[in-house]
Amino acid sequence: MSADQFLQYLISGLTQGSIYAIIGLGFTIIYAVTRIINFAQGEFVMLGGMLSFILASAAGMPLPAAVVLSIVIASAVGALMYLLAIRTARRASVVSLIIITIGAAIFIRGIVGEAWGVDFVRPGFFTGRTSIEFLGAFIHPQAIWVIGTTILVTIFLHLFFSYTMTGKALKACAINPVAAGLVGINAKAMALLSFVLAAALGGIGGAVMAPLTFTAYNAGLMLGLKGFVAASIGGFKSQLAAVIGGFMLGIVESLAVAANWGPFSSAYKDVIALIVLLLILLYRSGRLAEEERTG
Amino acid sequence: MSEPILETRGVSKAFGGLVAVNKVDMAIEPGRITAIIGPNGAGKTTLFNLVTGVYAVTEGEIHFRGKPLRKSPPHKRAKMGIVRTFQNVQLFGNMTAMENVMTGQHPRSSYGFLEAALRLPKSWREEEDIKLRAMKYLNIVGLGQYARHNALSLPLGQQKLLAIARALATEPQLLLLDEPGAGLNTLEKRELSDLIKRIQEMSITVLLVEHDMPLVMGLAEWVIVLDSGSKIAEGTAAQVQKDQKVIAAYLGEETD
Amino acid sequence: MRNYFKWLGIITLIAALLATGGIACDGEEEETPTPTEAPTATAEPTEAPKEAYKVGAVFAVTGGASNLGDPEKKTVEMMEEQINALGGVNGHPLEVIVYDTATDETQCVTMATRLIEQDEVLAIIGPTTSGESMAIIDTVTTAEIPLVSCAAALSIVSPVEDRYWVFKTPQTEVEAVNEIYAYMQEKGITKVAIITNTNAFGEAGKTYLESDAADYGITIVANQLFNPEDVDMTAQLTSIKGTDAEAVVCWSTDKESAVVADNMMTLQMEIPLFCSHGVANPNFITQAGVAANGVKFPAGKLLILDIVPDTDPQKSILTQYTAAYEAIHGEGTINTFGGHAFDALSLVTIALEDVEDGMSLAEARAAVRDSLETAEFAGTGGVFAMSATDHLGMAPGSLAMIEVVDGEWALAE
Amino acid sequence: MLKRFRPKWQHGATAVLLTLLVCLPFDWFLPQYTTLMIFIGLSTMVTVGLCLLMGYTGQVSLGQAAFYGTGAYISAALTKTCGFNPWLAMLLAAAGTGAFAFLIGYPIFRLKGNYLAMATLGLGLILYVLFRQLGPGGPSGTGDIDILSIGSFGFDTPFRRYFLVWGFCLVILVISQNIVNSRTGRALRAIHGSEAAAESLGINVSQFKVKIFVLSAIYASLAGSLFVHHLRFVSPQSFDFIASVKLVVMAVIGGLASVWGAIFGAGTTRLLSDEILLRFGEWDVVIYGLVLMLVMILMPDGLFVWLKGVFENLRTRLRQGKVET
Repeated sequence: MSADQFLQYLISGLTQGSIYAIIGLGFTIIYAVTRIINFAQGEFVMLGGMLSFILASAAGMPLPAAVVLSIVIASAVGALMYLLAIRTARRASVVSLIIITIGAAIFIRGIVGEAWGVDFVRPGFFTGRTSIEFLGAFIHPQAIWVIGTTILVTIFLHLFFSYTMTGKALKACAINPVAAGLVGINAKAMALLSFVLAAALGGIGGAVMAPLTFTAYNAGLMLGLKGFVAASIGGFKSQLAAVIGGFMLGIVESLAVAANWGPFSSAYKDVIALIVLLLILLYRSGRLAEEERTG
Repeated sequence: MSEPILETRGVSKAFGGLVAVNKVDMAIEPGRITAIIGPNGAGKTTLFNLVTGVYAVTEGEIHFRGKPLRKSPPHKRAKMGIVRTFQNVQLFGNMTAMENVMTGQHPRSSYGFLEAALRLPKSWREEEDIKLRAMKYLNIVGLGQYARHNALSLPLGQQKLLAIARALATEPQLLLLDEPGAGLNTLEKRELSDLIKRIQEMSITVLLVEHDMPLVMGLAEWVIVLDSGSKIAEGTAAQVQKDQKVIAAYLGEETD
Repeated sequence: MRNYFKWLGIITLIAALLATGGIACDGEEEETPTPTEAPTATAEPTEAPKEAYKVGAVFAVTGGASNLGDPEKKTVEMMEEQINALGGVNGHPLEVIVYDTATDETQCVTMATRLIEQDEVLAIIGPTTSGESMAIIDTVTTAEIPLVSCAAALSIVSPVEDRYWVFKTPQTEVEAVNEIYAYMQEKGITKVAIITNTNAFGEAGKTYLESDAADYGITIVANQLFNPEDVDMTAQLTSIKGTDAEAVVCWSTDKESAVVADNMMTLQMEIPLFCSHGVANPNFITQAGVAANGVKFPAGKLLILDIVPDTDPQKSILTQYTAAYEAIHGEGTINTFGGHAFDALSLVTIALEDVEDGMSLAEARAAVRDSLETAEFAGTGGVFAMSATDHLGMAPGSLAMIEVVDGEWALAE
Repeated sequence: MLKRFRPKWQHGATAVLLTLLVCLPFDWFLPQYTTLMIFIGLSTMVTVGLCLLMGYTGQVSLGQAAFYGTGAYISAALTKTCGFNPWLAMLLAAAGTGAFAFLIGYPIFRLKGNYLAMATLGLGLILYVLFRQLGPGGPSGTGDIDILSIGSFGFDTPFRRYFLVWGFCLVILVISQNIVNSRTGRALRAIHGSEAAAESLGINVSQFKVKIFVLSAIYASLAGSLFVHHLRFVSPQSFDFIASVKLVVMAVIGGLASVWGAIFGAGTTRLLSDEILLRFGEWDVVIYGLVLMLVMILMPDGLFVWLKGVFENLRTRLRQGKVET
């Protein structure tokens, strides 16, 4: 494998990775605050892509406006989902909450399919189509947008969680809801915020990646699963962990393709990623057990 | 003095940096009610967790009836005859009072998946005994009439009694009670201490952690005092009450 | 507040259930003849096809292959109206019962059984995908009801002795592959890289791409895979780029193919891209945009209607169908998948003419099958001449190599 | 048998339901629902396992369809490619699946709650890919699988298979009911109630978790084997993530902590997706999602338990009415 070829694999890994990462981020934020695994996260991503296409092409908006508006709508959907489906579900177990989010996913998917058809679509590129050469490897201008956005979003979230009052409040809820409640943080408001934030993230991700990856009413499921794996690799712990998880996943997949031998081929790239996930989970479980004993 | 039923030799437990239990030596006389007291954070419950195998000791040895316990997990120790109750009762909310106690019979019955699945004679024969014994222990703690009530529907006092019945159902030799008196009113406390005396008459050794001094002084024939992880005194209730170190420890607690 | 929410919800739920129940009941009413009549129908034959001729359809209206199943559904609904407007078949109105398989084999079998046992249809058209078709072959064979599949795989109708009741209308991947390889041979391409989807469609293509290459003096120098819904194939294409392949063949439906085309553009790969007939959908061009230019693929003549000579036997039917379909669903919505359904239902309608009043359900089904086996018909997909040895019976030259030139279909020269 | 409060009406109801179950496939009753009922039976077999695992022991599994799949695929492979006797194949499949569950059980049950959910989900996805890549017929699956038969009597019609499947299903239900009301069942519920307390009472928690996991896997495997010999076709799609989710939905709708709820859960869910929603044409998916959410929001303990509650209330109300008059 030549150097520039390797670089190409790496870029491809990073591109996919940042897609998974930005979806994984959504999972992590909601989980941190509410302990809910939101299987509708992928649908937010789908919404971001579909809406920006519909608004730009059908409604004839200028692309930037369409993107912004689609993000806003996605966040609104997130808010509605929390208010109508999650908050009303009192004394629901982990499992029923998971099922509720799955129900929401199916619902959103169905509506979009009915409203705008089942064909796959692609919103316009942000900055042209001519791919950029970099040390003998090539990169899609939109891919730079995707990677860039992921990095920016991560930095933003970091600043938000460590320097703003609201961010700290969210963090507090994540660490210890009871204590947070005692110091007068409104847990419900925080949960709502986490859903809005996650949905917005999904929307952003969707809007930015759709020109690169195409999208369709049913694109959310697979993206959601990948993002979920990314978040799981990150342990649903911190935003950074989720992002690293995403990049790991992307690069593992791309290297599996590069190796392209027996089990290490493109057909098994998901398996490899998932085995990595299982190993990480088990390793962590050992540590968790220790923490319990020592804590 | 007969051979101790439980003996800890230089037992220590460190969580990362902080030492919760520090080189504790204690010998529990069989058939005697022993109490472990001490200010908050003295390491009483940690010591319980070491004895029952929830935590692994960092240092030292625990001997039960002369044999070292080593790393055997809680469920093995329960089979050997070391059983405990919990500070926060920990009843099975998804069962009736009766079923809770029947669950206690687990180590004293043996039929497994297959017998259960196919209803082999062994299963229902054992079930009969289990029910009889469970009822017996429910009556001992005086909850016979609540057999069919959901465990958590009972008031706290009765929940604590039920927890003890459940522990008794395992037919232990050493019963560890973690703050049995906490949250009980004076009447309930009297019932409790009567019950504990009756348990002693069943030739079961009782080891309890308790904050309520009157209760301890009324019950315990031997008192061990822990402070910040180390044993600072032991003796009869009267003796420890006079002990300067003990008074200091408790005063220290009050001042801060 | 809590109660308010709770009751609001409960009321909505009850309403929903009532609605479903209500509609379910209506449904039952429609069907009450079916169960009650079932025994008598077989007992005294004269009862059987008095009222409408029922034809069943199972399409992947939702799920993975929905972009194929959707136009199929639209097509048969359109045809049902047209045929009944013209007085139906043998004076009997035609009733087409369409069920959604959600692109799931199990669901497909359930629906097929439902059509056979509950709705008592005379023939079934669909399913959309090869996997689903394979799944119900056994069902229709044991039930002795003719099936006209709208899926590609050759194995659906061969070996013909095991497929007595099964027919199909789309060109097989074998023909598609041969079309591509023949074209390559002509152009002197000898080294190709293949990149295929891991789903049933891609797998079938892969099989024949591998087995038939040698016949055309072609060697496969790279053999890559990707999963359905994968969003980026640059890694696979990078591996391909590292080889001395002279062309890439991608076997998948339109979305992933578009990604491949786009990724190849990103990697500035100059070698030509050949796709399966699965991309034969105008949406492919509109969405893949510039990346689609130069993509070559075999497809029925439906897409290149205006360049089909008037002498072509299919010309008239192609024009009719296109006109009718686009009249309802808009310009440029025409695609070959709807065409497959069109051919399937047309064949069945022809066959239904041989059903005589007084036949029992079983006899009627047998009659339809027998006449399907001798049916001749110039359809949108090709000119069909069914026979006992060939349940596709498609005359050669049904496919044409098409190239995308500046966002338009054109015959690849 | 545990002294459980069993009102008479329950016995009556059971009798009626059984009669209906037996009569259903006959021409003079509801033959058109035979196939649907076969699938309900198969789903029930898997769901019961999930109820034992999730409802009684409190351990989540989002990958149960994978065991359904291993059963199906081992049966398919052994009978089709190796020409085994279907019954033997079914046995080997169950054994193999059980052994597999046992091996992965110990490591995986070191995880709890959401982490366990993640791990089981991952496991399911992995097996799905393996079915697709290594299974006979690859992604398109394989057909023409032998039917089950006893001597010359073949289960070649839906009518016969109906009784085969429900025979299996009822046996599994009874077995599970026995387990629930036994020493083992109490141990399982104890684990759900409080692992610490269970452990302190001499219950080997991790061992019991694995045991029940294995049992649920064997149930799923048996169902899978019956599934292939019914459809005579197997393809990976039937065992993907969605399939696992559907199973969990069935279990939860059935109210988890009740073995008989499993039939109800499987039944209503199947009925909803295969019968009622069809009336809604294209909107079926949307409504499915909606109903799913509403049920979970309003009845966290599942539809079955909810209805039971309503029913009991009504009866007590009526009683009081009588007393007053």
